[in-house]
Amino acid sequence: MSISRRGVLALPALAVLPALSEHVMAAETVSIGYIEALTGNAGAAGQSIKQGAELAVEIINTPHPDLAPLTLAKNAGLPNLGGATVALTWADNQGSPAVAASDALRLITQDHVVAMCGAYQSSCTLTSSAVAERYGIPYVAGESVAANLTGRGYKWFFRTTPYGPDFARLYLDFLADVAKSGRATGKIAVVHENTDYGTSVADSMVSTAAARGIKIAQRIAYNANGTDVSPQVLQLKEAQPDVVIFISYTSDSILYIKTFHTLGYRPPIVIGDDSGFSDPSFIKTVGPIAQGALNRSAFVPGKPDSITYKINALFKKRTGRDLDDTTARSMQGLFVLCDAINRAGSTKPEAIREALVKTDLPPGELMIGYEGVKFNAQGQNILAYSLMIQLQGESYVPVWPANQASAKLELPFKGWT
Amino acid sequence: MILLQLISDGLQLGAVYALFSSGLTLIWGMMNVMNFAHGQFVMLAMYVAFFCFTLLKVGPAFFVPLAAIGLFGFGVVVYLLLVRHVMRGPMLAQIISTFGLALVLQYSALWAFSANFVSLPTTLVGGVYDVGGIRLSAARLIAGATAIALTAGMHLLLTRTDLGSRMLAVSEDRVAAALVGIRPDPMQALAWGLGAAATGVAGGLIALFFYVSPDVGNSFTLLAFVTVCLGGFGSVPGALLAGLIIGVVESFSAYWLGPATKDVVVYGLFVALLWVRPQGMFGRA
Amino acid sequence: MIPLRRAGPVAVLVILAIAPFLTANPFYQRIAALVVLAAISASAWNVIGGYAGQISFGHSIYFGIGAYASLLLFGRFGLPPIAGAPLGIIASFVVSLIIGPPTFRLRGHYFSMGTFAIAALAEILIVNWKFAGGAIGLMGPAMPRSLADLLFRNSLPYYAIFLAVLALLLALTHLMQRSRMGFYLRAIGAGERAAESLGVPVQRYKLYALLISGAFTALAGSLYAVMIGFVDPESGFGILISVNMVVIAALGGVGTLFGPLVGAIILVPLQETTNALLGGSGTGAAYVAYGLIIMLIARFSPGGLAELWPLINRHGRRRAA
Amino acid sequence: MLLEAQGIVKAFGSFRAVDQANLVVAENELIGLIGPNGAGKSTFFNCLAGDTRPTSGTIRFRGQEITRLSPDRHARLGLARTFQVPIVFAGMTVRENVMVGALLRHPHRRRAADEADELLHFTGLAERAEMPVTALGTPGRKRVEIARALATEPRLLLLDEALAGLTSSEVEAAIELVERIHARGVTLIVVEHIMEVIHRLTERVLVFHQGRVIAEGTPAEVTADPTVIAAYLGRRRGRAQ
Repeated sequence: MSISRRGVLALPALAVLPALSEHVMAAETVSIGYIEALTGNAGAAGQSIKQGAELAVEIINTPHPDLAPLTLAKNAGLPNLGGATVALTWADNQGSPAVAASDALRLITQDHVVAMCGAYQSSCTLTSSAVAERYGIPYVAGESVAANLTGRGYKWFFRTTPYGPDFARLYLDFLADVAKSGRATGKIAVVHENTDYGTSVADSMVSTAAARGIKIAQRIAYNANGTDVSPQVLQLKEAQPDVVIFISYTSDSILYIKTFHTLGYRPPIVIGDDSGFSDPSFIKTVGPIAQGALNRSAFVPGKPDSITYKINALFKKRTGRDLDDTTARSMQGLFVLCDAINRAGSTKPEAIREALVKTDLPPGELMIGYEGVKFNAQGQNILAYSLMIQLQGESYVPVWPANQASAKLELPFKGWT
Repeated sequence: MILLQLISDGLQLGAVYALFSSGLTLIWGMMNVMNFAHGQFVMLAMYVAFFCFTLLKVGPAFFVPLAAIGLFGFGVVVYLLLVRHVMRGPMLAQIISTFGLALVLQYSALWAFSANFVSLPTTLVGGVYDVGGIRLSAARLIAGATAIALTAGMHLLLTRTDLGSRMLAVSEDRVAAALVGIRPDPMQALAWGLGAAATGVAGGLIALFFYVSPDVGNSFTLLAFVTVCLGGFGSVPGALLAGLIIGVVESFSAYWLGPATKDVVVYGLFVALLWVRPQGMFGRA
Repeated sequence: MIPLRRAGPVAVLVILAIAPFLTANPFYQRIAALVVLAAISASAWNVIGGYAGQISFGHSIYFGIGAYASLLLFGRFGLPPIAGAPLGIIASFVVSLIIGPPTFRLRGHYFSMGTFAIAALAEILIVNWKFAGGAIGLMGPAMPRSLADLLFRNSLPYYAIFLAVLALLLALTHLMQRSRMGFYLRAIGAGERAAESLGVPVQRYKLYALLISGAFTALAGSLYAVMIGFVDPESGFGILISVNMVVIAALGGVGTLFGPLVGAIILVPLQETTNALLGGSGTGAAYVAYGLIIMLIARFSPGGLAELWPLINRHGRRRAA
Repeated sequence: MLLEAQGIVKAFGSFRAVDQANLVVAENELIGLIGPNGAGKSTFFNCLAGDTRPTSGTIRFRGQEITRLSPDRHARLGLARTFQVPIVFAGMTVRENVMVGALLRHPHRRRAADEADELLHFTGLAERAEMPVTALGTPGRKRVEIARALATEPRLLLLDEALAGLTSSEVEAAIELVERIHARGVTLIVVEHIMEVIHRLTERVLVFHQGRVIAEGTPAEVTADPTVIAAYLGRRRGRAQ
């Protein structure tokens, strides 16, 4: 079970490239590669994920009996590997699929990681997991949601997060429930950025709705990171939809809310599909004028003595802000991977893969609101789940479904006062 | 009603483009240097505004001039340390050196300020006016008015003052200018300084209604290049008009054709205009 | 007998041919393959951008066409991606014939901006073209079905293929440089009006240059798609693709035979190393280091690195004489 | 007739830079075009070279209409030119500059190099053949332009102020060069400011003023013409000499 062979790696054929090291390896270390968007458009999200993952590693490597039911929290390190500690090696995908593939190769062949996590943008996850597949290294995607990631027939790819169709179902269930209270929800507008994330989630939304006999009234695609969104807002204002669903990155989410404010338009129900709406910067910059905005999240801090609450507190101590959904989903992915390595009792990729296939975690052992973790043949977690949260004051609170809600759903969208 | 609102939004947006491009016109048009780091200059000015507000609790009346002064100094330094040396080389040397500068600035900002988006409170300037059903944002109005004032000021400087004619003389022909006793280096340093100062004003004002992040410049940069080119290099009023046209065109095409295709119209129009007038609207042939 | 002035380039080619085989490290081998790939597209750009002096910012359009041709043929008809290369080259000819004549009327920065705008249009069209995968892009084969899929775990086969293409391109460029066309292109780059007055059919020669340049850029795009197995509008048609070609060529030295290769040998490992060493910190230090280095090179050697290497430079001059 | 230009008009908007200019050139002539700055002689010259298309009028060269042909077609037909401000091909040597011209008739590099060498010798640049062209000063560059133009083997050569900005000894050498070119059997049209040069070189002169040809004849005739003196020479002599 030799874990690090970094010492023998120094084959200085191209002396320009010294060996790369983020951590000095201890005797017993399990090396996991983590590819994230640390710079570029999604840099803020990637940085947050990095902070979250480092917290997760701390929880795994040091005893946290207070978080007891959570996988691997109680003891120091991975018990089945004699208390071996987990070490992460980070790589920046720079938002480029080609760079992500290079990263994966480097992590596998230089850093000899035994498994990988990543890689935020679905395009980057796609190319980096293809490299992992060729090398036979398990890959757990904790946050990428494009539908085409699963279904490639890969053996080594697993996704813990819910994806497009799950979200679409969530929104439609939620809206159907809201409709029971007499509020109109039939006219739905979907506004999405037009790269892979926005397009694939919007496609899922349209097809899932169609399957239920609901027609999406308005679908507006726009270029991400634009300079102005007034025309889109005017289109909405003209059409007067009952519900507006935004599938947007941070910068555009901020602009939409600012433009609502400028143009004095308040759609009755505003739903943000995570991502931009979940970025801590979103609340900081436009929170006061986005009151009542709905969002999906699989993570809610909950009551003060819950695991989630404590994890959130730990995160807040490190970073000064609340744990957001994307970061939490990514952390959960890492926990699932480490749990599998522990159950495998080995760092052999094949053993880890087999353990991942057999994964069956109950909700109690998770740090996130999934109904469990269990992979289907494509490697998709079939128990992934989210709930609806709403921006009330300075933070999001769970409002639906009722059994998990900690605050009352407030409609219509208030925006600003 | 919608029509008027679209025009008004388009003009406000166009004024922002013109504002954003004003410094670029000066530097690009007068010195024939394609400054790829222009967007990063604006980003720096936006951070100046943000930090002035959060740390010193001062408003735009203070931070806009400060950003202009700061950027002026920065522009001069960049000229002296970098641009002066690459200007004499081929056009490509300017391109790659300012491209390198852009990377350094953007990612130094990332390191210093983190990737998080920040913004000034929406209440800082005025709020929103409702004029006969047309919604106007005070911050954008100020930005628009300043863009026009800045354009007029620069135009007057270049065409009506001795300093301006010296700067133009250097831009036309360094050697000839030197022969008649104008020292080219201080003039060009000054042009860079002024270009950067205009950028500083722009950044300070745009920060009033736009988020601030290390890569915020990139959203505007490509359009700024198109704006300057469409107006004709070196034509300050040309850039203003081009900015307004692009703003209105974007606004209308985004509304009628959909936001994802608005750039098709803008770039298509640009290509078509170059086809008809290969030197831009106001460019010297 | 090999004259001394030929020794340099020959040595470069010999070193290139064997370099990656000296290391068993897959990551270094991959970098070597990426170096050659970047050298192909930068050298292709060099034909129109360097020799003919037409600074195109629209070459991503060719790169994207090549990459999409490969993966479309795979995605729609199940052909091996490399089969798309000839299709990409044919499409590049069509594009050159369409965009060449109108843009060639533009001079200097206007040409650069015009080509940039056309490439930006192409990217938007691809984003909205469902058949070509739209915003989501196209995937290559997940697993190799046969050798023809050219899907290897190891980068050495890619390296060998890329090197063969590069050698072909450089040989063609070398021939061109010695011929009337080479003289005419350099004359066009240095002074279009004067070239015209000497009987150079300027527009026609620019078009020839664009046809060659575009075809090899498209080929580079196809090879990229074969190796990476994925392309989306951004990684195929994005403005950065063009900028990278320009920066690599300019850094090595435009209008010289080996300049773009030198640029790629320096820049690609630099990008990869800075990202490997500093990227994980997530502070953007990788870009700062990268930006500083290219800034310094431009500052102290504005004509590109080739001008620091008299052997290559003199070689280029004498050759042409 | 080698060249016939009839009723040439070039208008920019309502401004007529050239207004109804006519010119007939026979084989082996050496003709001067003079006139104050902005008189239209350069525009007329550019019309002849194909750089500018006249608004109306026709130009025939060796019996063929060339009014709307591109500059490179002009060169191929045997009509070459130089520029007022020399445009040399930076990045090339002196010889390579001349080779660009020679390649028009001799597509093979070696042949073109031989031709270039002959012309470098003829123009007195032989010793500087290997130098980068940018190392040359203005007089040298003007010679490179002449050598380059001659390399296209023209029947008619248009020289645009080939002597402007030269010192008096350089002018002397340049006049001698022009005479030798003429002796090779090349017909020449020269635009010139310096009357002395016109007097020494040319047999026939056209005087431009405000876009029109106001006088035509031998140098002695036109300098005696009162309209010419009024329009141009009086003013110019007073200032420039």
